[in-house]
Order: sequence, then C-alpha cells, then structure tokens
Amino acid sequence: MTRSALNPSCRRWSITLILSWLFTGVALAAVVGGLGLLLIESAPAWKHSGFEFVIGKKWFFRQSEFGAAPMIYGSIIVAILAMILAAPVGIGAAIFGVEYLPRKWRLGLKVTVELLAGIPSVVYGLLGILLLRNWIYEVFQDFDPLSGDTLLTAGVLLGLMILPTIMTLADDALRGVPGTLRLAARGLGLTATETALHVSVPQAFPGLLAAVLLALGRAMGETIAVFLVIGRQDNQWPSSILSLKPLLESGQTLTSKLGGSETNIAYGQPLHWGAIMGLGLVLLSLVVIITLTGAWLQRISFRQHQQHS
Amino acid sequence: MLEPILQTSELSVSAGSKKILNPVSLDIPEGGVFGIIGPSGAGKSTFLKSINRLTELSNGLKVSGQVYHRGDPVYGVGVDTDNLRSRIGMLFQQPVVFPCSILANTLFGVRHLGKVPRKEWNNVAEKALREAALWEEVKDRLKKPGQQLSVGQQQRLCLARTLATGTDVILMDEPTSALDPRSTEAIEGLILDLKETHTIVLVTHNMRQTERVCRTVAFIGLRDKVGTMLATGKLTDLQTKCCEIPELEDYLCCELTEPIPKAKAC
Amino acid sequence: MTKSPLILFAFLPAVFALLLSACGESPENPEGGKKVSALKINGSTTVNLPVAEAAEVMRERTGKEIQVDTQGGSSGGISMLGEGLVHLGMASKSLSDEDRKKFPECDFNEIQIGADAVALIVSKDVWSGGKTTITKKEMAGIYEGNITNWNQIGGPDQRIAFFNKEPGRGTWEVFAKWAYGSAGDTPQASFPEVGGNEETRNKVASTRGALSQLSASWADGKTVFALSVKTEDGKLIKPSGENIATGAYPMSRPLFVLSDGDPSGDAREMINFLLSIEGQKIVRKHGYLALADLSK
Amino acid sequence: MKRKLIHHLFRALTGLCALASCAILAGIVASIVMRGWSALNWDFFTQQIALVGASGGIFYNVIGTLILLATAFVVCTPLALGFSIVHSVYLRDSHWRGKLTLLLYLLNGVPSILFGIVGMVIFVQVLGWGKSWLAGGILLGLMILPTVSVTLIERIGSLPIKYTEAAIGLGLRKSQIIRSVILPQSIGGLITGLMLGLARAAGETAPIMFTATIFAGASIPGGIKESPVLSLPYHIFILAQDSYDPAVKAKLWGSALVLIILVLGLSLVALPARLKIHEEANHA
Repeated sequence: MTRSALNPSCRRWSITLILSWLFTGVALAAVVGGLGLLLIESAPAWKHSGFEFVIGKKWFFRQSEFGAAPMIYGSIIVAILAMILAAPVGIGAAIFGVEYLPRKWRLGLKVTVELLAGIPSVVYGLLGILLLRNWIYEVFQDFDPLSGDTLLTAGVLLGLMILPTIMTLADDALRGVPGTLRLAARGLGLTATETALHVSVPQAFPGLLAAVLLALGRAMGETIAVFLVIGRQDNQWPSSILSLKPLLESGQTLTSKLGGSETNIAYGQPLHWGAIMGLGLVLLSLVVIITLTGAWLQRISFRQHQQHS
Repeated sequence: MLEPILQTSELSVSAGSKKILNPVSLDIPEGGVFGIIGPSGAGKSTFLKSINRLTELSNGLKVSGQVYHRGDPVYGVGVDTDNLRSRIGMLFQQPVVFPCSILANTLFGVRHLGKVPRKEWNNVAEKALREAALWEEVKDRLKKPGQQLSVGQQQRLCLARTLATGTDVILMDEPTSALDPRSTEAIEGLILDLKETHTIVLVTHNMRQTERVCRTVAFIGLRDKVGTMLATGKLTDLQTKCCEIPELEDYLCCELTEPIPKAKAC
Repeated sequence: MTKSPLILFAFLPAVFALLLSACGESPENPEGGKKVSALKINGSTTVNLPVAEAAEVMRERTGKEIQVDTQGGSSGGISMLGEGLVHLGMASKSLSDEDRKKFPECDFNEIQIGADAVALIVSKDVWSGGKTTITKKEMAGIYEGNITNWNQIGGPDQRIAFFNKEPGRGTWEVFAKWAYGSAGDTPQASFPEVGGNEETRNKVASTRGALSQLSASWADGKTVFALSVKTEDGKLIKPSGENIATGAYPMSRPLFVLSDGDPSGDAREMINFLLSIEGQKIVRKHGYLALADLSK
Repeated sequence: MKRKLIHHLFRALTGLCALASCAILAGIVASIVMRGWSALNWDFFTQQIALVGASGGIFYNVIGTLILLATAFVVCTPLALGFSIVHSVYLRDSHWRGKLTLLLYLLNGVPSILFGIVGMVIFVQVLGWGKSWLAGGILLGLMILPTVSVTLIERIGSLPIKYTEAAIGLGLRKSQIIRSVILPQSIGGLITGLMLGLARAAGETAPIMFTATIFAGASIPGGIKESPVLSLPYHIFILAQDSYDPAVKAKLWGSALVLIILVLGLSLVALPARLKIHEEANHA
C-alpha cells in the first residue's frame, strides 16, 4: 500500500488536501442528503399507515390505501427467479473459464462478458417487450398464462441482465483461490473437475455466494426492463408462497411502480408522494441489506485467501 | 544397474519463443534418491514438474521430448495424466495443506481416486501417516484442521497424502527450503527411510543434504541463459569434473561455505 | 518542485461546473419570473401525436424552440401546467372539478383541437370468435371480476385478459366516467396495466382473449378490433367518425390543449397553428376528428 | 471409467454455460443489428426527430446523451479524485477506510430509479430547475462515482511502493507526492474508471426520465433552469411504448443500435486497461 510509505507525521494544509476532503465531503453529503430526503418526504405515508405500509396487501391510492407488500413480494420473487436462472449458468461459465480454459481463451470469454454487462437495460426492455414476452406466452401456453406479461418474463429478462454480473464476480472469487492448492490437488492425480469441485469451489464459496447476492441486489433495483414486461398489476398476492402458478401472472415490483405513472400523479400531494417515497425507502433497505451481506461474505472470502497465500 | 524407472529422452521446455530448458536425457534408476542440483532459475523445478506433466497446468509452457515411466511413454495422445500423477507424486517447496482436517488431508487423493474401498481408508491413512512419521504426533487430533500443524508437520502431512495414493515415485521440489533445521532433519530422515520402498527425485540447494541422501545427482546449470544438464553421476564424481565445467565450479564454490572434506580444491 | 498540471486538469472540471452554474443562473432569469426561452408542452400521449408534429412545423418556420413531452399522460400535463412547469398542457379528457381544485391558482383554459373516442379493443381471436359488441353491464362485470371468460357473454371459450390503462391516462378517465360515472367511483380492482398506445395495441394484439381501452384511431381493424357499444335499448354504436362527431358513441372525448388563462406569445401562435386548416390537417392525419368534422 | 466420465460431463456442462453467455451477447447484438442496420444512414445522425419518431433522425438525442455524459464526467472526476485520494492517502485509520469502501459498495448498489426520484425532489421541486441537463448530469455523475472510485483506488493501491519511497526520499510533502507521483501514475485508472462508468451512464433511463430528458423539441440547452435535453435511452423507452407508425420500429431499432455502439465503444476503450489491472491484481 502506498500509504504505509508516506510519512504520517507530516500533515500540512495544502490545496490538494482541502480539495480532496471537500469533494469527499460533497459526495458524502449527497448520499446523506438523498437518504434524509427519502426519510423526510416519506414521513406522511408512515404517519398515515404505520407499519401497515410494509405488510399491507392493498394499494389503492384514490382511497388512500397504501400497502407495499405485493410489490415487495414482486421485487423479491422476480429477483430470486432471475438469480435461480442466472446463478448456475454464470457460475458454470466462470468455472469453465478459470478451471478449464487456457489463458488466451479465458480473456476472450471475459471480454465477451464485459461487453454483455454493458448493454443498457432499455435495450433489454425493448427485446423483452417485442420478443421475449411473446416467446414466454407461447412456450408456457399449456399453463394458460393470461398474457405474456408475467413475473416469469421479468425474471428471465433480469436473469439475462445479471448473468454478466454474476459471472464477473464468480470469476474474481475463483481466481482468488491460490493456484498452489489447485496444483497440489492435480499433483495427487485428481482430475480438473475434481479439483474444481472439491478444492476451488469450496474455497471460493463465500465469494460465490457474495457474487450471487450482489447480483440479486442489482436485479432488485432494475427498473426499465422490468417495467416493460411485468404487467404492472397491483395487489397481486400469492395464495401460497410455494405455488409456482403466480409466476405466470402479472405483478408489480417496487421499481416498476416507482417508474410508472403514479410517480407523476402523486407529485404535489404529500400523502401519495410520501407513499411513493416510502416505496423508495423500502427498496433501498432491501438492496442495502442484500449488498451488505454480500460485501461481508466477500470480505470473509478475501480474508480466507490471505491466510493461505 | 537396475532397470530405470524413469527415463527422459530429449526432454526440453520452452515458454513461447523463449527456451527454458535444453534437451535433457536422463535415466533415473528404481529405488534410492536421485538428486538434481543447480543454481536458482536454471529450470530444475520445471524439469521436475515436466516429469508428471504438471507443467501443462502453468500457462504458456511447452514441453517436447519424451519421458518413460516404467517403459510407458508419459507424453502422448491417450495417456491418462491424472492416473500418471497419482503414481508419480509431488511434494512442493511450501507445504500445501487443504483447508480441512488432518485425516481428510491425508485421504484427499485416496478419496477421489477410487482405488481403495471406503472401509480401508482409515487403515490407509494410518499407514501413510506412520510412513511420514506423523502418526504419533497427530493420532489424537485427526479431526483437527490440518492448517493448525507446524510448517514441518504440514510438509510431512503432504508427504503422507502423497504416500496414501500408492505412488511409487515421489518428486520433491526443495521440500525443506521452508523448514527450520530440526524439521529439515526429520524430512531428510524420512527420505532415507522411504528410499527403500520408493524412488525419490529430489531437487535441492543444500549440498549437505545432497551428500547425505542422494545416490546419484544431475547438475542443471545455466548456459547462455538456458537451463542445461551439464553433468550427472555420483556427487564425488561431479566434484572431480569441477574444473571441466565452469558453471559447476561456480555453483559448488558458491554453495559451499566450507569445503566438503572430500572435495578437491578447484 | 513545480506543480504538476495534471492536478489542475483534474480539478478544473469542478471549477468549470461551478462557474457555469453561477453564470447560467443569472441571465436566465432577468425578471425573476419563470421566463424561459422555449415553449414547453407536456401531457397526453394521444394529443402528443398531432401537437408534436405541429411543433415540428412551427420550429421549422419560426426557429422557436418548442419542447414536447408526454410525462404522466393527461394528468401529468394538467399537474405540470398547474405547477407552472410548462406553458401548455395536453389532455385527452375534460378537466374534472377535482383537477381544478388541486391547482386553485391556475386558471385552466381548455382549447379543443379535435376529438377522438376511447374504443374497447379486443384481439383477433375474440373478434373472429363472434364477440363484436359489448354492453356497459358486461364491461362492469369484467371490471369487477364477475365475468372472466368470453363465453359468459357470448364470445369464444377463452379467458378474458383485461389490460387496464394506467391511472393518469386520459383514456382511462374517459372509460371510468362512462362505466362508473367518475374516476373516484370505480371499484377497487387491479389488472395488468398498460401505458402508451403502442404498448396497448402491441400487447392486445399478441394476447389471446385480450381486452383493453385504446384511442379509437389506433384500433386498426387488422391487429386489434374496436367493439361496438350496445346501449340498453339494444342499439349498436361503432366508434366511427360519424358517431364520435354526433356524440352518439358514449366514450367520445375532446382533445385539448390547456393553457393557464389566455395564452399569449409563442403559446398563442402554437394554438393558432393547431386550429388553422394546416394544423387541423395534422390532427386528421393521426386518425382523430378535426373540429370541422365535429360540427358537420 | 467413472471419474473420466464425470470430468468430461462437467466440463461439457460448464462449457455450455460459457457458450450460452457468448451466445446471448451474439444473439442480442445480432438481433439489434439485423433490425436496426437499415435505419442507419447519414440523415439518421444529422437530422432531428420528425413525425414523432417516424421520420428524421436522432441528432439531438445523440447530442443530448453526449451532453449528459460530458456533465457526468465533469461532476464525477473531482468527486472520484477527492474520494480516492482521501481513501488511499489521507485516511490513516483502516477502520474508516473500510467504512468508506463499504459506502462505495452500497452506493453502487443503490437502484438507479432512486437517483431519479430523489433527484426529482431536489432539482425539480426544491431548486425549481424543472427538467435540466445539469440535474441529469449530476445524478449520473453521482451514480457512476463508485465505479470510477473503485477503479482509481485499485490503481493507486497497485502503484509500486518504490515510487512513493523515492519521492519521500526527496523530501516531498504528502500533497506534493500526490500531485507529482500518485496522480500522474494513476491517471490511467481514472480514465478507465470513467469510461466504464460513462458506458453505464449512457444507457441509463431511470435517473434521467424524471429529471433531465424529454421526448421531443429540445436542442442544445441554453441555460440550466428548464433546459432539458433529448436522449437516446429515453427516446427508445418512449417509442417502445408509443409508436403510431410502423416506420417508427425501424428507427427504434436503429436508435437501439446506435446506443449499443456508443456503450460498447466506451467499454471497449476501457477494456484493455481493466483486464490488465485485473490480471495484475490476481497474479501478484
């Protein structure tokens, strides 16, 4: 680290010092300000509904009923669906890249994935609304979905979107496993697959889990693509959490609500606007919890490797 | 002379267009300890790893020539490299202990290779740990993590792990360079015990060690910046060749802080 | 040690930005009012089509900047005009008392530029399955969830996939007024929502048993089909130009450009153009009825 | 032999996963190129939007997106520099440094729609700017702050210690070392990070749809208040929902193609440096 080489005792005022701290301060202030704003502006909704805002299952703004539970359910189920679809493929591809591919080819794979990560969500949305929703509608015809706008459609689209995120992070985690462990296992006569499954994957496990969680957070925050294919149907609450049937129905996520027309309608009306900001706060909390857990796991993974090498 | 268990024939290694090791042809007889000495960076480790094709796992290394293990070619289409490596074991400079228990470490190879039925595992582990002179020290804490052992013990654990797979050749890459003198002595003692039942190829820097344990040695030196095998034979024979091979002279003089009694002054 | 120019380069943008914001602020508001150079219009996507095209022509001719946006549909247009964020609003419905109450300071002035109807559109399978008309009662049954299959009301055996226009859209409010009297009196029901007109048409066209509300001019008769409304005395009324013009079709609606009080300046010019023969041609081109068609 | 079989099966399976990832990219790009290619011509880039998207081009949409990106660049650069220098050089306490890193992670995870909503309150409501390019630029700049900072911090962290040691040996003060050693040596990291961040910002719709961009009629903004711009992502978003004319579809895919070219171009510029940093970090 650079810092350790610098003499810590000599701190004098300088333009660089002042500007650095100033800009850091601005960045911090923006973060704190944004959070504060969410809290203050959403206050009317909390006052009006209390905890019912989070667990309430009904959202009818004309009657001032604000319950976010169906949207929380939508957000979570869609993100989990995306994760279930993307995690095996993403981690599988990362394993292939790290454990089997020669370096030159691995870089090619990595470039592909980096590019894939760059494709904007509105483009995914466009592909979703014009291609994917019809495809889902036809493929799952036997299950009689009402239309192509389903939680599943949103989940599949999100799965495609977070695939590069999972793969990049899984790739990092797997490459963090010391090469000596791999070499030792191969030296014993284990096959590349046995080495991958019994040495690399267990070693990288916290990192892989972190990859999945960070991608989950990303999926939960995605707006535009989901907005176009989820159907935006309010008040969808599954009769049973375990039932798969609701996946082929329309729904609403926190983000699709926030991106929708109600944000414009609510503007200027404290209670309704408060409810919208409240949704923002709930969304932020969910994402923060997931991201924190992911970051924590990543640190564990990193520490583990430090001990080893 | 016994039938050679390992034979290298024009074995050379290059990385891209850069040569690392000039062709080496060596016969390594069955039983005993075969030493490989030479300055750092001369390609001793690379040579050792190319014997059981571990070089393939490093990026960009290309091996040509051939190695015969008990007469069977090592390089070639259709060679089962994994099976090969289970018969030609490897011990590294730093002990590499997997993050699991001592017992699981000992059985790490056995468990996956599938040669030994499950009910035999405990016996195999005990036998291997005894052979590695570790049994008495760890028999009460087999379920404890292997990483809690001292570095010297860890190296012996790695040896036990290799022995457990039923290997007949063990490649050792400076196995004592990370150890203190006491642990080094323990490992050297082990090598002397093991040479009755196994063939050991030992890369080392330590001339005393070479003298103590090796029957035959090969010297790999740097000639025109490329690793080249310059001499082979008994250590005493090598010392007589000192004056003919300047690299050998440089090496032996630098390595020896005090002259080995029998060494001729060059 | 000389100062490296790199650091200057790095921090320069910030200084630049501060300067920019400082000088950008003052000349922009010389009178301190909300005087802006461009003419701003926002509102209904339905009205947007002719207005945006008219704006293109105006821009070409006068060189004035005219900004048109469709954020939040009619409601967005009303509230942004109410808050003074735009000069003209676009609405595909009449203003309700509720709307006026929300912005007491704004003197909403409705200027009709044409007319349209909200059609109840269905997908091809429903249409060819024999369901070509609908009554208010049937629609209410669907909205309240009592009717879920087309065969309950004389159509094919197919579940009804009802896409509801999202709240705030003029289309939805016209529909609600017809079906229940006012937006506030609609029962609490949730359906998949659609926003823009193309989104609606696209989704209805590609879904079996689909039903939705859509501007009649978008009901092309090829991918989506407009149902005739059957009145209580058994009359069938198509959302045709004639029926819209005479007001016989119950979900006819005027298309408005809204201003705060009497429009002046650029806004006046824009409205004059929309009401001119040329402007009315543009209205008609997008499938709506021009004012002249209404008085026939 | 069972072990071999498992080995080959698993390798094939993971290979399939990798292949699928590549196929997805190829499929997305191909489907957009095929549909959008015909729309690309000189007029498409030089004319402004006409007939509500059915005719004309996307000149001001591209310009608007570039204005937003330039603003985000201007906003993000000093913030990221200041943040990274404080993080890597001035902070002595690794505890606080960890907190700052965590903050970056969290900021990176904040859904982009929240930037839009909160930005709407601050810029449209409190400051009364209406829709403004500057609001959008600031929001995008803040949004990509984590990407840029993390890349820059990684870069500073990987500087050989001998450089700073040599500078200390010359008796330079800390701020002088920052200016003469750390910044010049890590400027590549800053640029890489910015390219990556801007690639992400270019495609974002959610933060700017309420704050900065409108559908038609804006050109080069003349001030800050009430000065929106057009943009590519919002254009695509609106046209995907509202396009009366079939002619719009071709233009729509054309716009998507231009956006992808812009975004992938930016990522490609950053790619070599990014891969290098990554490889170094993991091979050291």
